[in-house]
Amino acid sequence: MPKVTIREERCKACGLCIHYCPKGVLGPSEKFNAKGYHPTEVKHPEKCIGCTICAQVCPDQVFEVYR
Amino acid sequence: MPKVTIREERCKACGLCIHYCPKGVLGPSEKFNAKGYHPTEVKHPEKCIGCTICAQVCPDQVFEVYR
Amino acid sequence: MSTETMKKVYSIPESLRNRPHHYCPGCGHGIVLSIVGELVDELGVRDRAVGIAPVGCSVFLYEYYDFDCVQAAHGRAPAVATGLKRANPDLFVISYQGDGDLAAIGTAEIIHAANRSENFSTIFINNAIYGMTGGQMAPTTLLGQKSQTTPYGRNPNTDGFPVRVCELLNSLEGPYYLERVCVATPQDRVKAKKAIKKAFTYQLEGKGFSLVEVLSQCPTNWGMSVLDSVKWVKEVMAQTFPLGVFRDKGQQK
Amino acid sequence: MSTETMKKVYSIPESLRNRPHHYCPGCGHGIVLSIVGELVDELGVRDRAVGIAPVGCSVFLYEYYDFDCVQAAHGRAPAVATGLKRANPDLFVISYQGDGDLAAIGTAEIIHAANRSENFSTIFINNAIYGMTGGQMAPTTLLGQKSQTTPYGRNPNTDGFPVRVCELLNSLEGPYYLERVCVATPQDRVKAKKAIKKAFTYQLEGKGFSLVEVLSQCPTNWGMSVLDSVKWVKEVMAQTFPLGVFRDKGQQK
Amino acid sequence: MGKKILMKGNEALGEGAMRAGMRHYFGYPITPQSEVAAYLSKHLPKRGGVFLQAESEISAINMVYGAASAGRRVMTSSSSPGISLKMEGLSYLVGSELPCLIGNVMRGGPGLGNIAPAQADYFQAVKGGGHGDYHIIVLAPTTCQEMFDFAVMALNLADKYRNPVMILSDGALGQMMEPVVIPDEVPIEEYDKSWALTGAKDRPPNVVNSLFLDEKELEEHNIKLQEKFKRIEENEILYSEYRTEDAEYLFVAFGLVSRIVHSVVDLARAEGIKAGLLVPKMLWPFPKDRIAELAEQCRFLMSVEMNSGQMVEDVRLAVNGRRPVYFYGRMGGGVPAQRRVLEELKSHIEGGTK
Amino acid sequence: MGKKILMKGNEALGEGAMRAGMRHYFGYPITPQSEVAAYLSKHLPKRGGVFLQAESEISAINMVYGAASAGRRVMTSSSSPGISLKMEGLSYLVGSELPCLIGNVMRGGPGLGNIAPAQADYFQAVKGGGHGDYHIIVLAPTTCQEMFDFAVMALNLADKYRNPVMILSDGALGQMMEPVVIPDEVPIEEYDKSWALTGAKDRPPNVVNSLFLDEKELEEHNIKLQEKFKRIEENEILYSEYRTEDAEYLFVAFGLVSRIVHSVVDLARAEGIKAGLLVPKMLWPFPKDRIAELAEQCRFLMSVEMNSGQMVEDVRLAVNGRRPVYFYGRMGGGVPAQRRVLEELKSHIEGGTK
Amino acid sequence: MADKVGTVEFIIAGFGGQGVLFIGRALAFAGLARDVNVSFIPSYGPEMRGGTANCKVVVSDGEVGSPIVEEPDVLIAMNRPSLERFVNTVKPGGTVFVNSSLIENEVERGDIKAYRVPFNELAREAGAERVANLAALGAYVASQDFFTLEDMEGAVKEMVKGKRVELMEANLKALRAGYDFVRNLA
Amino acid sequence: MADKVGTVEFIIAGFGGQGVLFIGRALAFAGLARDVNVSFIPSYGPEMRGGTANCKVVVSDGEVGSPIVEEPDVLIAMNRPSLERFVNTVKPGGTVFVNSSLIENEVERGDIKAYRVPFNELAREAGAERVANLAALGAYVASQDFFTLEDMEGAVKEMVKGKRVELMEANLKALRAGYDFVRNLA
Ligand SMILES: Cc1ncc(C[n+]2csc(CCOP(=O)(O)OP(=O)(O)O)c2C)c(N)n1
Ligand SMILES: Cc1ncc(C[n+]2csc(CCOP(=O)(O)OP(=O)(O)O)c2C)c(N)n1
Ligand code: SF4
Ligand code: SF4
Ligand code: SF4
Ligand code: SF4
Ligand code: SF4
Ligand code: SF4
Ligand SMILES: [Mg+2]
Ligand SMILES: [Mg+2]
Repeated sequence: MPKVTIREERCKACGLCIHYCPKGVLGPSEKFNAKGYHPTEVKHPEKCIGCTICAQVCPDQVFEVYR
Repeated sequence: MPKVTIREERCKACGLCIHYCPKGVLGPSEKFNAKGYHPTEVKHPEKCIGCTICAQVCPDQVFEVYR
Repeated sequence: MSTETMKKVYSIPESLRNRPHHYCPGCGHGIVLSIVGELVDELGVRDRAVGIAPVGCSVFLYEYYDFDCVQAAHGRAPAVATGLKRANPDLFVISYQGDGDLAAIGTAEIIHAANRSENFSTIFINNAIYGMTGGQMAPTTLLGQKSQTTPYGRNPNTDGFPVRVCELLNSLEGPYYLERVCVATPQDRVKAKKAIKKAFTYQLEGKGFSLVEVLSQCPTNWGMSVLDSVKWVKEVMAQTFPLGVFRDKGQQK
Repeated sequence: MSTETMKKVYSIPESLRNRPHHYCPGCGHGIVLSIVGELVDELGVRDRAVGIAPVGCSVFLYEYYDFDCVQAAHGRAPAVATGLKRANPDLFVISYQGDGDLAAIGTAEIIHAANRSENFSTIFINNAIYGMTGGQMAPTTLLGQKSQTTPYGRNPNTDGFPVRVCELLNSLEGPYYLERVCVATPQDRVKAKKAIKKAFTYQLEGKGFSLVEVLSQCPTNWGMSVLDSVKWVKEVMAQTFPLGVFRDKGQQK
Repeated sequence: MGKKILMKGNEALGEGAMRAGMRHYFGYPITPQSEVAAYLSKHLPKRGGVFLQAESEISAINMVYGAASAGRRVMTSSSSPGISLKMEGLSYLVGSELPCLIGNVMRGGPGLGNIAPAQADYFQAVKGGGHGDYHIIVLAPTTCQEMFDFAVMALNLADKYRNPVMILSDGALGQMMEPVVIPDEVPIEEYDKSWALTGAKDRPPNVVNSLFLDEKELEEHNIKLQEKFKRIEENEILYSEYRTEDAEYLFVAFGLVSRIVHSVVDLARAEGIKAGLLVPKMLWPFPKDRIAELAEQCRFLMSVEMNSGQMVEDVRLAVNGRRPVYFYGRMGGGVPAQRRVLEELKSHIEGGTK
Repeated sequence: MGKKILMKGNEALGEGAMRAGMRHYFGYPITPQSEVAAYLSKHLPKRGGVFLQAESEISAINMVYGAASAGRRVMTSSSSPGISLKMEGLSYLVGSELPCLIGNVMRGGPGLGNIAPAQADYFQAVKGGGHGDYHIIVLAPTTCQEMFDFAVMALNLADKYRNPVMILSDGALGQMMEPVVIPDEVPIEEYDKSWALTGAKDRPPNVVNSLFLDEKELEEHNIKLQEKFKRIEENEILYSEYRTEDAEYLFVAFGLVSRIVHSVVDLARAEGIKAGLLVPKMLWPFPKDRIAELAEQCRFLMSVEMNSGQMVEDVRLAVNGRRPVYFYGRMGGGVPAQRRVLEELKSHIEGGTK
Repeated sequence: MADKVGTVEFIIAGFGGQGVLFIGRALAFAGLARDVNVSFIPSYGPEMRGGTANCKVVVSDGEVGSPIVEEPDVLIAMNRPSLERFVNTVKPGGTVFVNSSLIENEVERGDIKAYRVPFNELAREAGAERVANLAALGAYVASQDFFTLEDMEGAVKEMVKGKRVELMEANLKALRAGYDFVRNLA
Repeated sequence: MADKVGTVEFIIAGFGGQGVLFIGRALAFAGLARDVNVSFIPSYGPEMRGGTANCKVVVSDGEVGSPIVEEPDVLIAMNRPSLERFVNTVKPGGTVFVNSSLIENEVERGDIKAYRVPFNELAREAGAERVANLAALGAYVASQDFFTLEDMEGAVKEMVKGKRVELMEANLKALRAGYDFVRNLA
């Protein structure tokens, strides 16, 4: 099953990945990261198709994608 | 009768006036001017038609043309 | 299934250092950074690459690229690139400039490097603003756009017109390849990467000067949300700066 | 018939001082000097004219014009003109630049003044060489042309291509009027004067930026006789720099 | 009377210049002086003036050259690297005797450095960073109020002497906010501007120029300039003193640092050390006579600067060997800490006045 | 042995640099240094080098920055106004510790000035015309032979210290012809260049940079630079002396002027006046210790320069009040005449050493 | 309410977006209104963008000497790095305000007074997390007797005039919430 | 032919096109060939173009001190302004060569030796008016006994090598014509 991992300390909560993920896999977390942002988290891992779109639009190199 | 006068001390003997005068009025003088050039002189005053071409092509504002 | 047995299909490029950068949330610079890293990996040129960091929001590029780098004075990246490449033609030189850097203070340098068709690649980030200094008018600021130094909106009568860099350079004989792209959507990002790859490849083939202009969102200084900013790139900015290939000598043949 | 009773149909313009200048024999600068003087007379603007002398063979313009003048740093005439005109829009500002001045060191200044459509007139003397400094390559030097710094002829691979200024500026929105002329023959001289008159008139009408490029012989540094040099302008130079109107917003309407 | 408002130093600089009749600003963005431009882009148009963001610092200084030629009160501002780019233009301005105001809000160097406050452009400002023999008047404010007041003074002095005047401040002074009293009336001095380019109507043409190809002419021109510089040196000295009457140890410090040293003097006095402070508020001309005078009464002098030791050379030249002159400085944006300066003072007292 | 040929100073500069391994020249035309470029445009391509006429002085110095980053021996040259335009770039070069050679063939200033020889860019070269705390090594040749020799030395020193080196000459030295001995072998010193940008193959990436946003880092960087400058000051002093053994009056002069004063010393000695001459051949670091030493034996010192009095400040700082230090100078391209200098000397002797 | 303020030196520090400069400017404005001398100096960075920010404020009856505060009387630390960086510079006898919403650490010095206040929570309750800075300002006001709550309300009103008036209410609410929180500690 | 030259200082001056720098360089080349010390310094101007030009040459057995000749031993004046400008700087006992083709004035100083030679006419006879400078050089050579005519011919051949060889013959003819003219005066 395709899968993404998130290096949450790099995330700046810009929302681009959430917006462009074709499957609605991602969403903002409640907690703060060390930079003071609410980082993206994987809300629906089962939906991920490993398309790498999140990784591509992420300006902060947060994602690793596995297929 | 049309006529040109030459301020010979300004002339640098470039030859443009002589070349472009449609009537062959002008030619180089034998003598030196203060700058060390052989200035243009009026060789055939009778041929001048006062067209001002000499004055226009002269880079050194040497001519006055009368008609 | 554990990640070990899976194929990693995306991770941070090896040509980038694994450390966070200082770009604002959603900034286009960050996306282009990934693209450059991916391509240096793909083309296998990391060990002869030299990155040029300009003065602007991308001033710290040398901390993000994991290859040799030089920091250039404001606007002078094309001159520094020229010096590097002339000194050692084996180097793979990636020049990177913002719109204030390239189209204002560095106008002469980019025009003459392009005119000499110096054999390096320029990535030109057009975000219609001076990002790093806090949002002053750039040569590329749109008409009517407010900025710190056009508080009443850019007025062509006093502030001039947005400078279209691809069009300007296209009037010269020197450039080999000129294209304008953006990174507003995943599709745009694919095109942008293709364009930059072409520029890099031409350099490796010794073809001469290439420039890829990237319309790039600056949510911070545009005073917009990130999502509004990418929309604005596509819907507003691209009106003034049409996307497309302006010159590709490689295709003419 | 004595000259007293005759009509003087040509004499040195009143807007020029009656003193010899230092241009070389046959130099195009001298012819353009007459044209400017004649036009300032004809348009009656001597008492609000400000001439800008650039660095180059025309550096002493302030000694030839009989009106207010300022000497500008190399390449910066457009900036000085901008300052003058913004400070006092009633002034009639004649900027004058050589090709090294305008198209090399002053590239950024002319492009941005044109892009802001600053309301002054630029006369641009293209003689394909650095005249004053003794004949180095100019941005406009032709391919293959020898100069002090291209002893083996200008080579596009190392020295770039001749920069076509009218074409370059024509890629901007700002300029109101751009034309290229020459002063090689009496007929060309008539056209050149007409073009410069148009530029001046547009300034008086507040239309914005105009530039007239004059292909101008430099017999000294071309190492030619004066007559060969005017022939070369027409037969060789005009191949690379075609004469004509590139932009005339006044005619578009 | 006027009103008292809270302003950034950079804003006070812009406001002061406008109050003194400056209506033409040409500049290029750079931190930490951006607020000058931001402020003026907002306010100049309202007062019928021109704000123009130039394509570069070089272009800006040459626009200043043009507007000054036209006889207008004009200014530009920048910070260290941007000021370096203006060196050719500055030399031209002096050579052509054009008045104008240049603000340098100094930052850390060399090169790109950083944007922290620094004083490392002292030599550039005072000894002449451009080519040729020249001087500009250099004012060194210490408060936001002085940013305002000195802008007014600068424009007056510039016109008086037909010479550029620089306000040499730093990132901290530019960025900090303090109350500034804006007087209802600002003393604008009027000087002859018949040399300006206004069109040769009913007068012979005017020429603004720094080219004198003939060596004799250029030498005469230089002699004329040097005479002017001498006149300025005679007329225009500006400094303040603090607890110097009986000072045995004299600090010399300018700009922001002078405020730190001011506090150090109090700390020292509290410990019974008779310290005093001279603050040059004009760096060129330099208050050398007064420093020489005070040197007589002191055991030693100490220059405190945010650089590697620049003004200290002028202090040494003034003291001319009469007394030891020590130096303490921080570089790269570091600000001298009060306790550290005090220690430094004490170490020299203990070390004896070698 | 080498061969002896008649060369212009400017050509000797170019030839010397080529012999020392300089293969990359970037410059922009300006009188009176044009022959450097003319010469190199002809000869560099023959030796496999790159001659590039840049679009401006600014571009040229930044091309130098690029080529120096790549680890090459590289140079640029210009004259006064053109050098002013390089001030930002120069500060960057020092900040990034890049070696290179910069030739300034000085002309009359300020502004456009003229093209006659002058020495009015001394302060700019020696005190730092650019922003920030920095120094460059400044060599001052006096003959065409030294134009050649110092070019070699400059490129060696630049690599040794990773610092720009300037050859400060003037229009007369650049334009004059003298026999120059070109040795068959030129002493090229090799220094570590592992810092250069050659591609990060089998090593961690190299970075050439002058940005240190953090104040502490920039201060550390500056301290490192200052330590280097100190090392240079300790190791690299260069001067010559003429009839100083028993001199009661010490002239100090550099460059072309030193040759005039050399003749003055003979004139003075012929009249029984014990004059001597010290010629700094390196202006930074300055031979201050030797001058201080000689000051002890002299009644006074006199600096002769083609400017309004610049090096004299360094002489005064060296002498530190021990003896009077007088100045005689010409400006704007005027060259001091021997008789005039002698008169000046005598006037001070007669006036007493006030 | 006291008539004299003496000399009080502040350092206010936090993340880039936490509005620490606003706190500093508000103090300066309030001081100006009360006719004492003030200075405000931001640590300015190219980082418009996250990162950290701080500012230094001096309020004094006399002339302000150095505006560069080395040893503050009052530290307001909006996040953990700020607390760690500055806590040891506080003058003995000084005061620290710690944003307990984001900072778990305790203040270990015994010679200064520490207030732990959950600024983010207070702000959220007041209507918007981003006005946590106002809660901090309110907390400070409650701890001394020169500036009154009205002084600060006046300064805040002056400063947000025109722009972002929509936030005004949340601002004032948070200010008061911070004030009340500290008053209730006493 | 003498072995030693002592120290001889020259000023050579004329119009821009008269080739005065050529004379100076020829002297320097000849000096180098004879293994004495030389310096040559042109007055360089932006005027490639008419105007006046001059150069200064020092030839010496010893080191050349100042290359800037203030008081020449020898003045070669190719036109009138040059004579007027420099004649009074010539050292007592010095020599002046006056181009009598273009200069009507007499040299009024009694303490220097003056040769009036029609350089332009001599050159015209030699084949080209523009080689008048060579006639002047020849005239100088005839007036002293260090440099020989062969020295100068060697220098001239060296200098015009390659370019303008077509002028070589006229050059050498004019050199000899100037030389003969002065020798015949004696
Ligand atoms: C000579 C000089 N002038 C000005 C600056 C200040 N400065 C730093 S970045 C910048 C502009 C950046 O804008 P841009 O090039 O558009 O890049 P962005 O930050 O938008 O990516 C300026 C003007 C400088 N560092 N040096
Ligand atoms: C900053 C600076 N750089 C270089 C020069 C030297 N310089 C004087 S004129 C000139 C070029 C002139 O060429 P161009 O502009 O083509 O004018 P032309 O003489 O051909 O009419 C140069 C490079 C200078 N004076 N200032
Ligand atoms: S890989 Fe594709 S589907 Fe999976 S999270 Fe990323 S964008 Fe969504
Ligand atoms: S795109 Fe990257 S930085 Fe932006 S929210 Fe997603 S993970 Fe975070
Ligand atoms: S006016 Fe015409 S005809 Fe007469 S001389 Fe001039 S060109 Fe010839
Ligand atoms: S055109 Fe003028 S300068 Fe040329 S030869 Fe004729 S008169 Fe003389
Ligand atoms: S200011 Fe703009 S361009 Fe700069 S990092 Fe932030 S979003 Fe990007
Ligand atoms: S050098 Fe050329 S451009 Fe200059 S005056 Fe002579 S002919 Fe004219
Ligand atoms: Mg930008
Ligand atoms: Mg030209």
